[in-house]
Amino acid sequence: MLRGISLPLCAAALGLAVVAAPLGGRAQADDVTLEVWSHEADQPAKVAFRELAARNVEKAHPGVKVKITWYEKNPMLAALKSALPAGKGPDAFYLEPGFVEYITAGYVIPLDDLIDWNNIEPWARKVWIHGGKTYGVPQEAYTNEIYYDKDALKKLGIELPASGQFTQAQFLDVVKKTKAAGMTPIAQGVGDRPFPGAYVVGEALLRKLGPDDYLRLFTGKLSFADPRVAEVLKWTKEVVDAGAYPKNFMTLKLGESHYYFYLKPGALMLPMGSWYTGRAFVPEDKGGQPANFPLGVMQFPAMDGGACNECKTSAVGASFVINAATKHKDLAAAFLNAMSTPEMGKMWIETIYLQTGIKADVKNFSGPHAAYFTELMERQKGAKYFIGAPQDLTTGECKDAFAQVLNSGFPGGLLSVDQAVQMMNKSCYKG
Amino acid sequence: MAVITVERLSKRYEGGSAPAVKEVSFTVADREFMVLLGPSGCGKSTVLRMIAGLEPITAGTVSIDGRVVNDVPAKARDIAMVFQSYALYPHMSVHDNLAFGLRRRGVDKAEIDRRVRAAAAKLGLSEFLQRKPHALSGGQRQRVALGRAIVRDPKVFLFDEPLSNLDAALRVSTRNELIKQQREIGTTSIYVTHDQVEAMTMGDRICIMNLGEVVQIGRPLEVYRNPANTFVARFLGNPPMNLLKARLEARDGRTVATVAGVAVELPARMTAALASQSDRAVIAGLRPEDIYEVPPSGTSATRLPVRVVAVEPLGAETLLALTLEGSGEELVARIGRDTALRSGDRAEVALDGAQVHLFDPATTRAIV
Amino acid sequence: MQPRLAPLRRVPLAAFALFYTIVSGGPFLWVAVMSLRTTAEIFKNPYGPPSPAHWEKFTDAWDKSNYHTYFWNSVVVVTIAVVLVTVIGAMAAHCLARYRFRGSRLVRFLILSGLVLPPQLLILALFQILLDIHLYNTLTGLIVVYVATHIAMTVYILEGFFAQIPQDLFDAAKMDGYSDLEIFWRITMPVGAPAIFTTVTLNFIILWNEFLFAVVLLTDDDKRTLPLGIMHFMGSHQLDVGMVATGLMIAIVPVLLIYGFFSETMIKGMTAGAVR
Amino acid sequence: MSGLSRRLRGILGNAAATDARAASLGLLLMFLAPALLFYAGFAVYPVLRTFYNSFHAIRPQGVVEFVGIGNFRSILFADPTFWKAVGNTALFTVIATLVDVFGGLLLALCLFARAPSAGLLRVIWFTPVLMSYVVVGVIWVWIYDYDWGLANAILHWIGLGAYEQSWLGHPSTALWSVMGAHIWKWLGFNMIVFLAALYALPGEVLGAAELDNCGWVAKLFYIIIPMLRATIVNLLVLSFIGKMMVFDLVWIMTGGGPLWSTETVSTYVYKRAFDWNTFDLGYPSAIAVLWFVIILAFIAIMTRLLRQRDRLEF
Repeated sequence: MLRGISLPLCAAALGLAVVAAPLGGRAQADDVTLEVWSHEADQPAKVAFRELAARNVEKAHPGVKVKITWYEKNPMLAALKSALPAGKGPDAFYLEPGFVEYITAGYVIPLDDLIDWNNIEPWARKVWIHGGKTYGVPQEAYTNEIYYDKDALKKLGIELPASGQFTQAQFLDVVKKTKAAGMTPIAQGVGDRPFPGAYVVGEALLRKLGPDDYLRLFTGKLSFADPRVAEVLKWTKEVVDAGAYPKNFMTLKLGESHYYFYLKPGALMLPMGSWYTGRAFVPEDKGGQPANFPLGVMQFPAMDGGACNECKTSAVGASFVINAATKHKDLAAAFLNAMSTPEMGKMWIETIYLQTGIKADVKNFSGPHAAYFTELMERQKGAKYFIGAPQDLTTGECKDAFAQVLNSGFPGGLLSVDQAVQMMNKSCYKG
Repeated sequence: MAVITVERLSKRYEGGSAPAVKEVSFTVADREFMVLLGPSGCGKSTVLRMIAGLEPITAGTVSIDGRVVNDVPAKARDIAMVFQSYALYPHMSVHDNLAFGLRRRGVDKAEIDRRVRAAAAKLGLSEFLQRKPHALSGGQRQRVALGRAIVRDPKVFLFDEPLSNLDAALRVSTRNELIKQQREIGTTSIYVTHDQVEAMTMGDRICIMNLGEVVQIGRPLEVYRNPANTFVARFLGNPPMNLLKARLEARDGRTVATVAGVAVELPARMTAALASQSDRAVIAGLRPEDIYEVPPSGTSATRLPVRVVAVEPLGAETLLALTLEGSGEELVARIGRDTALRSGDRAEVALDGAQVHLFDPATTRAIV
Repeated sequence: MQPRLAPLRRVPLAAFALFYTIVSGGPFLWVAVMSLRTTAEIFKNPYGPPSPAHWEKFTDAWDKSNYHTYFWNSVVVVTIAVVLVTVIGAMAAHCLARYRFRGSRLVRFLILSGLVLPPQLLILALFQILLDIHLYNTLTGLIVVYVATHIAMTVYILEGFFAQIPQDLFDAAKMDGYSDLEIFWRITMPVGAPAIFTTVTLNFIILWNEFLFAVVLLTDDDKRTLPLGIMHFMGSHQLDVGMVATGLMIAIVPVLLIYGFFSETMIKGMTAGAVR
Repeated sequence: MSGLSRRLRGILGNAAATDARAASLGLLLMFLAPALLFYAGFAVYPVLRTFYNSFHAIRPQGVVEFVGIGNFRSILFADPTFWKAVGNTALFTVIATLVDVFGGLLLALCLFARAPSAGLLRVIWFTPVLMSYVVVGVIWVWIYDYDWGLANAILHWIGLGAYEQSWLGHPSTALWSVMGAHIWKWLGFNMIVFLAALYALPGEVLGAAELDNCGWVAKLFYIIIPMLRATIVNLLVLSFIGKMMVFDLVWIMTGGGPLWSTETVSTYVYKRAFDWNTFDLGYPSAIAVLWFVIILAFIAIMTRLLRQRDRLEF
């Protein structure tokens, strides 16, 4: 009889064992593990930066282990979206200011009393203030720039004005000349991101409209049918029709567009946030930019009759927040603080070559990319910043329309100006 | 050593209008070989399965050695069964097939092996012990199925048409083999078949069933000679018994049967019993072999005028399809191989009144 | 009787056969070659031969690119799920094929209706349910979902086969003293082995390749199954084409190996649901 | 109740104890319970919950709000993306199903007509069926790659360089390109099924047709296809269902872009559920429910229509 019963028993036992195993695996008595999820797994300098902060926390708090799980952005967001509603997820995690829904949903907690805000630039903190409370610790700051190949520009016989900024007509001319020389003018692709395709048109709109109307445009208060918007779109359309973007614009991924720009097949320009270097400055055999690449930085072109041609987008990128469901609030705050000391700010700039929201006093740049960073700082002189990017300003249907129309369909040459205006207005304009 | 008694055994399937088995009763004596014979659907297999414990019993009892076993599960009745499809375990070797029933019963390992080898030797399977059933011929499989029953050394053997999947030649030899084995072992056996030859040759007794009921039980020749009704009369024998319309008439103070206008003399034992029943319709049964072209000497032959419809020479004998001149009824005769009759001939055939069977047209039962 | 063609017409037939062989096999061959070349080599000439052949890419992918984790996760999930769904499905199929009982038609209908349930209808709710019972983002949760969603097909195939096993065999077993459970374990399972094997191969292939449930129900890198692992590499910033190709081969090779040995069974398994 | 009591009598009483095909409730449960538990818990319950979800808006922190048919009304009357997805899915389903089934028949006939080394070809042609959507998707993304993909390379080699393009990057080609990859994966499947059906055809009939002086084409249209009707119908329905739910390959190859040109109902459901940052599962559930109902209706209509004709024919 025993033999007969053993089968279903086995099956049941197996099933139970399977069900039970993951539940029982994680028990620890005294040791506390702080779970952190972070994007930017493929940027070694940032990995080193955050891991160092983690080790520092561990040193200061014996018995504590800080475990950072490194993700790609989309999988991480997917994981967060499912874990947080269940009251699960990491104690602290990477987030960008655009993801307001995490705040409105109450998934992250106010940090006003937990963080040493003296270490943080006020303009960066402001991005994370909603309803009088601060929800995130800004870490990365960036500006939108056009990177370009200095040698190639020279070869075309074109000189960049001292201001670093072409006029809109000059820019169109540069595009045409580059194309005529058989080179792709602008390396850009929207295969895996909802924003790079809109760099040119977005920055142009900002300069033409000025910060206030620009904000109104992307918050549904200004129509895309506004004549100034139409003018910008018309100019952009000319740039697009001149063959500015690669043929595989639609499917080219962000990383591939970098590679496209500096290596194969090569392009004159790459409009990108200044976080570009986070990935470009890795060793060449890891896919990074060649050591001798003549990297230059230029401003987005000035618009005719632009309300604010000295304007540029600055945004806070990588930031960290604390899960409302955490059981280790103070430890998580300690980790966030450990990443925000002036020393860490200095390390950020010196190893990542990127702006930061951490107050850092860096006067003398050294290292292999010092020249680049000096040039980047040069381009910030006299600039008037608009904080926030369209993909962060828009929500829901309008966000989807932005990604599909201004980011991809329009620069991809699939839509006329009228169509773009109509589609954007339908999804965004509430006036 | 066992006696099986079946008493008023009935089976009614859920949703079925008529019972599949109606109050069947019989007793199988110790060491007896009982054959359940009947056309398909007559309920004989159901009776067998109820005895085996594979089918719930609606009413009545099955007893083994006087003990009612209705509530005893199949495995505890100490019965072995040989199935029509043999039901060999296809994933086990011959050896394991034979050994399995014993292992289940906790028989000692050495003893199992001894018994398996003995049975295999007896059935000529020794060299196939390691083969799987699919690598055996039909006859070999049949023997394995038999062997599986034998090794168990049960109180009772049940056979459910075990030969019907074999071809004709093999069937005859296997039949003989089976009889030999059963006689040697002497286990009480019940054997279900629809084949009258098997029934006649194998059974100590035959139990004939029709429409869920027992029609007649008796020794084979007894049943053959004295069929209890027209069903048995036609079911046993090949070609079947000829059934002709007849009348009983009183003639010269004796009762005769007139068939197609011809008076047939009946034997004395009959006339005595029928004395009071003259002038009524009956059915006269006449086996084909009791019709002669030339009557054997020393018998009182009656002659019937007939027309020959067809002649079927079978070699050893010849079958004649005939129509009676008087009534147009058809009948079949089995005569010697040297007949000169041809299709279309008119002739007279002879019959012996002593061989005539009489049945009641209303009840189909035998008269006398 | 098989149709024969005149020799003249055989030429276009052979040409077409060759053409489709290239179409169906070519892409695979291309990836196989790429799996032995570095990304740099591939970008230099996407269609070059694998010389030198970088076999070390497989060990690299295995060790450094986490493919061993993905591979073993797939092995664990698929093996346990296939074993469970086979045993559980076989028990149900045996019961439906063997016993007469009130409501058996209802039970059969209920289970077999799972054949037409689209995964899209389940996935959102499964996500919520696994969160509720804390099986979200666990291999256990994925296994449970795999078992539940593949029972219908398993029962469907097995019941059809089990029903053909002659009743005599079960009667014989009963007289030999088998209990009902033993009859299942000792008769139905071994005798039904061909059908079991068919469902095992079918379920193995389907689950080894499964993407939708996995992508929704798993998030951690160290819990990814192979298809998710490959997608992860496709999504990463610096697209390492050579390494992805190696990963593809790691995912394909087990299937191809089994296919090489059991191509007939696998073909039968994959088409089992369609041939009625 | 009477059923239960009868069943209980069955367990306790002697009647059932000896019936080879009867079983006690306990025994039945032992055999069926595991399957039913798994099935009920992780297939039936999710379906019910999806239906429940579809009538609710699910907000962050577990707030569930009843909205009646609000979701359905929005989907049907105020969601152009949904209708775009429906159009794409319908096109995909019809074209890919037809090509799959009749292409598969063509391949099967090819082997049936004794193409050289048919046995080997059969195995090779079936191989794509075994590959996962991820593998197929990645391979075909590369084939369609603008810079180094096989598609453009071949065009270039045969002198049609002018037609080189970003296959997955343009709305006019993206859906067709994905369809091509999908068909590539499934052709072999249909072929195998047809081949089995072809070999099961009674040889006498084909022989008789030959005696009736039927050419190959005539034989195909007058004998083979009519006799394969049941198989064709089966495969059409099967393929149809599969394509109505197409997700994996589209998601892997294009994610629904560019400009919603490859958005299918399934990818839209996924997007609304997990990519839209709304945390609302109610609306996408409503789409899934709506689509399921439509699929069921189509299956019912298809089988009804095709069965009707059967009755007329025989």
